[in-house]
Formats: sequence, C-alpha cells, structure tokens
Amino acid sequence: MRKALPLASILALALLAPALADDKPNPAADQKAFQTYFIKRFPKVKYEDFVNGPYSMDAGLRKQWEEKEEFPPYEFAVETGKEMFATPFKNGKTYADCFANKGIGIRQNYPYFDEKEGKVVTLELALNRCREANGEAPYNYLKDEMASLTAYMAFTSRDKKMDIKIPDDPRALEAYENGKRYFYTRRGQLNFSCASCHVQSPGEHIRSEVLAPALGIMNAMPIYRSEWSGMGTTSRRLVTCNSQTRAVPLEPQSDEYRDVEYFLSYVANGLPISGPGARP
Amino acid sequence: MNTFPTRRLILQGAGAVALFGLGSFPFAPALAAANDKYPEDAFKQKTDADAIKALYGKTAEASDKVKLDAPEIAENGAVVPVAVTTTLSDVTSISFFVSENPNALAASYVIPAGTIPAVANRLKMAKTCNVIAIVESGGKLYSAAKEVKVTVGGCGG
Amino acid sequence: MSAAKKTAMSVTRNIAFGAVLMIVGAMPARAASEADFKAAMSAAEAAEKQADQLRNKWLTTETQLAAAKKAAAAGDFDAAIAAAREAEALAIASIYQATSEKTRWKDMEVR
Amino acid sequence: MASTIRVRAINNGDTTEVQALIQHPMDSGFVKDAKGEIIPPHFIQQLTFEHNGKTVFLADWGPAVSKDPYVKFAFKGGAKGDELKISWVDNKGTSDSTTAKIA
Repeated sequence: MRKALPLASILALALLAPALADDKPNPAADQKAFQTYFIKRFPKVKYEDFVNGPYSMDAGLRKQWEEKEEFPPYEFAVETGKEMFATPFKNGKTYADCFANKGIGIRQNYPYFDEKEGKVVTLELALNRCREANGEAPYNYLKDEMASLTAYMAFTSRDKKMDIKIPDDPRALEAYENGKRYFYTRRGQLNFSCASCHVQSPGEHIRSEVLAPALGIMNAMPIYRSEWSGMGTTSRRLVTCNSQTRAVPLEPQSDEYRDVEYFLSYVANGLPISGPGARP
Repeated sequence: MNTFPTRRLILQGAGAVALFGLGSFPFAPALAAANDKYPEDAFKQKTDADAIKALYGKTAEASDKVKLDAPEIAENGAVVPVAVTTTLSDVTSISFFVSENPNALAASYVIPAGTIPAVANRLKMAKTCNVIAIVESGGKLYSAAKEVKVTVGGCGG
Repeated sequence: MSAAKKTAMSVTRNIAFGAVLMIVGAMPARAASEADFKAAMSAAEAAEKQADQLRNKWLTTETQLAAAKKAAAAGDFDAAIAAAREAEALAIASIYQATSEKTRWKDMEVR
Repeated sequence: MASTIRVRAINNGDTTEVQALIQHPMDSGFVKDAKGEIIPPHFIQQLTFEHNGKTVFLADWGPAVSKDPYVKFAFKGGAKGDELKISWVDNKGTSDSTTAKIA
C-alpha cells in the first residue's frame, strides 16, 4: 500500500506530463514557430518584407505598389494626422501629453498589456481614451480621423521593430492565448479562421485578392485599400475579415479583437513597422 | 482659373521653339484652338475611336516609338498606374483612353515645348480591356495599346 | 494540393452544407398561420441568442431573420416560416461550429 | 484646412521632375451610394502647372482619373528654389491652387 500510492502517482504524472508540456502556453516558442513557418514556406521573401503583405508575394502587384509608393495614397492621412497631433484639445492639452515620447516613434510598442486594467490596450483604444480623458468625444474606430492619427503615429515609427511584451502576469498570458485561439478558430458560414487565409493560403488568390501573410500583417496598419478607396484601421481590417467569412463582426475593440491584435503583433516581434500601408 | 494669359505664353513658347528647327511651326495655331479649352465633347464620346476624332479630328497609327507602361493584371480597377514615354520629337500632347469605360477618354495632357514627352498617372478601369495611349507629334497621331486584366472593377472607385 | 484548392473546397463544401440547410428550412408548412410563424420565429431567435452568447453569429442567419420578419409583416407566412426555419438551421450550425471549434482550433495552430 | 494639393518638384540638373497628388473624390457619376442613389459626377477637369508664368504642363481630366489623382511629368529648366504654381478646377467650378518650391 505504502509503495503503491507513490507508484500510482508517478504513473499518473508520467501520463500527465506530455499533455501538460503540450498545453502549457509558451509565447516565445509560438513566435519562433510562427516566424519559421513563413520563412520556410516563402524562402524567396526577405524577412523584413513580410510586412508588405501581398506585395511580398506577387511581382505584378509589387510593381504597381512601388509605382504608387512614389506618392502613396495614404499621404493625406499622414498629413492630417500630423495636424491633428499638433492641434490642442479644448483644454489646451494635446495627444502628445497622453503618450510616451510625445507619441512619436512608439507604434511598435502597441498593443501592450495594461496590468492595472488587466487587459490589452491597442493604439486605437489608447487614442480614444486620450480624447475622452481630455473631454473630447471618441472617434469612430474604423476610419477617418482614427486612421489619420494612427497613420501619422505609424509613419513616425517606420522601420522600428515590433516590440510587444507579455508581462509576467497570468492575465497577460491568458489574453495572448485568447487572441491565439481567436486567430485559429473557424467562424462564419464559410467556416474560415483567420489562419485559413493568412497562414494556409498567403500569396494565393481568393476571389480577386492576393492574400497577405499573417506574419507582420499588423505592422502595416493602418492601410489605404483601393477596395475601400480610403483608409482603414486595424479595427476595420478585423471587422471586414469577419464579415468576409459571413460571420457577424464583433464590436471594434472588443476583448477578442484586442487579444488577437496582441497575439498577431507579438508573433511579429522583430519585424519593422511599415504602416501606414497601401493595399489592393 | 484665369489661365488665358498664360495660355498665350505657351503658344509663343511653342512657336519660338519651333523656329529653332524642331519643326511643325504651322501646327501651333491649330493646337491653340484645340488646347485652349476643356475638350468637353471628347470626354462625352463612348468609344475610343470617336473620342480620338473628337479630340484631334484625325486618326492615329500604331508606333513602337510610343512606350505604354501598364500592369498585366490591375490590382484594383479603381487605381491602375499607367505611364507613357516616347522617343518621338516635337510632342504637343499625350492622351489616355480606356476602351471599355463608359467614356473612353480618361485624360489628355498638353505638352508645351520644353516639357519632356512622358506622363505617369492613375486611371479607373471598369473591366478588362485595352488602355490606349496617343502621342501627338509634329501634328500626327501615334498610338500604343495594352490589354490590362481587371478583376475588381474600378466603377466602385 | 494547394492551400487555395483546400480553401476553395472548404468554401464549396460549406456552401453545399448551407444549401442543404436551406432545403430543410424551406420545407413547406401546411396551412401556415401567424401562430406557426411566431413559433418558428421564436425557435430561430432562441437559437441565434445562443449563438450570440458563443460570440459566433452568422451574417446569413441575420439575413434570414430579417427576411422572415419582412415576409410576416407582408402577411406571407409561408415565406416567413421558411425563412425563420432556415435562420434556425443556420443558427444551429453556427452553434455547432462554435462548440466543435472549442478544441478543434488547435489542429490549425502553427507549432 | 490644408491644401488639397501635394507637390514634389525636384531639379536634377537640366530637368525638373514634378509629382503631384490631389485630394479629390473624382466621382464618376456611375457609382451608387449606400442608399442606392447615384453619386453625381464630381471630378477635376483641368490641372495647370506654371513655372515663371509659363504653363509647363496642362491636364484635361475626365471622371476616369482615379480618386485622389496622381500625375508625374518633367520639364527642362527650372532651378532649385524656383516657384511652381499648381491650380485645378473641377466640374462644379470649385478650384484650389498652391505654390511649391523646386528642391
């Protein structure tokens, strides 16, 4: 009896061990595996070029993109954002007062996990919170002013490496895991997950579009899409991805969206910020 | 927009340069008439042939001296980068036509003397069809055409 | 087989799946009355509410629910019931999807 | 409100390369809005570039020019610091103009 018990527990442990190892969240390992997958699958694509979405995959598109980049369509958004940044709120404060380094060159640190709130805070969320804290009405998350502000902030952060931290806080790890689950979960009548298109089929044509690789997809936000003939934020991208699978999109900046942006940005750590981007 | 006085200056410029042996001085007055005002009528024409007639009153001949640069497949019909360059001399205008658009004429550029005969712009294309570039040189029309495949139509753009 | 082909296939598969649902949903109700419609509608709405709690509503379900209300408002209860039943079938499918994906998502994970 | 016109004019020796991007909807009159109503045509018809009072480039545009139009050309002459005057007028008679320094 005395011996049996430890023996049993050892057996139990032995049985449990693999399962535990398998399911223990390990963001660092995920990040490595995620990046390796894309690098192996697209040996011709330069590492820092993944942030250029379909243009890293399709020569014909790339040429049109390079022509457009001579005077990119997001130019107006960047300039508008710059003016908005320089314009004080009614209380005299500015966006600069809400951010580290006056908001310049910090895009690569978003989203971050706020240990006080216990949640992921995206740049778009931080901008609207900044407005509300200064007695201004929040902006629509999908386009227009929000896209201009984030376009300017991304522009001032170009080529800085994505640098997302997961603090030693179980809630941060949970947010990351939730984001990962959201990314891989099939939804909508078409039964697609984010990964169905952006991990399994990047570079492939779906309808008329060339799918962007998931690796570095957030580094290019916000984007000017010819399809939208205008700018769109990360929120807009997620909302449209959902509706394209015939799923009812969630509220912009809902926990799921914040978490999936956290996941996608974290696995792209080390890749340069390329936003604002131009896309078909 | 009071461009009248400056327009007069263009013509003098064109004439003057013509005198220095670049040829075709006689065409300058004709151009004056053609270029003085917005070619409303040409933009109203449906087909490229009618639009070219309305714009220039003559027909064009294909020429390998006209280099048209347009994508094989447009990433989006709303924004198709199209450019033309030419080795022809004494170029006075360059125009772009999209054969299957509701109205074929997309853009027409006056190239005064001293301006390089090369233009790049971005056009809308409703569907897969030919983009045609016309270069007017020495009062004659030379053209180049290229088919551009459009999978997402530009009518939404 | 290319990833695109897989994707394409899963699209067709799911569309076919949807088509089957539609046939089921469209089964003619004899002597359709407002009461029949109300029953079909509340069943559909209950299912969609469950899908909502799982954060997995489908646009197609919402479309059918709207169509059902519209037809009912126009007094066409046959059409209204057909739409409501399709909505219910779609909602049930979305619930099934959300539940099965609770574990199945891991199959797609890049490790 | 900032100018609707963005210009880059760069002199490289004997020629000056000019690129311009203009903020304008360029509505074709063939597109319906969310309510299914036709958006009336609204597009730039003429765009002029002047250097030392001489027109160096003139564009006649129809509605098939893309939203936020872009154009690129080059002309002989022009020196760093010279001014380039750009102006446009659309089919509703709205117009805008700006001056850019050649870099």
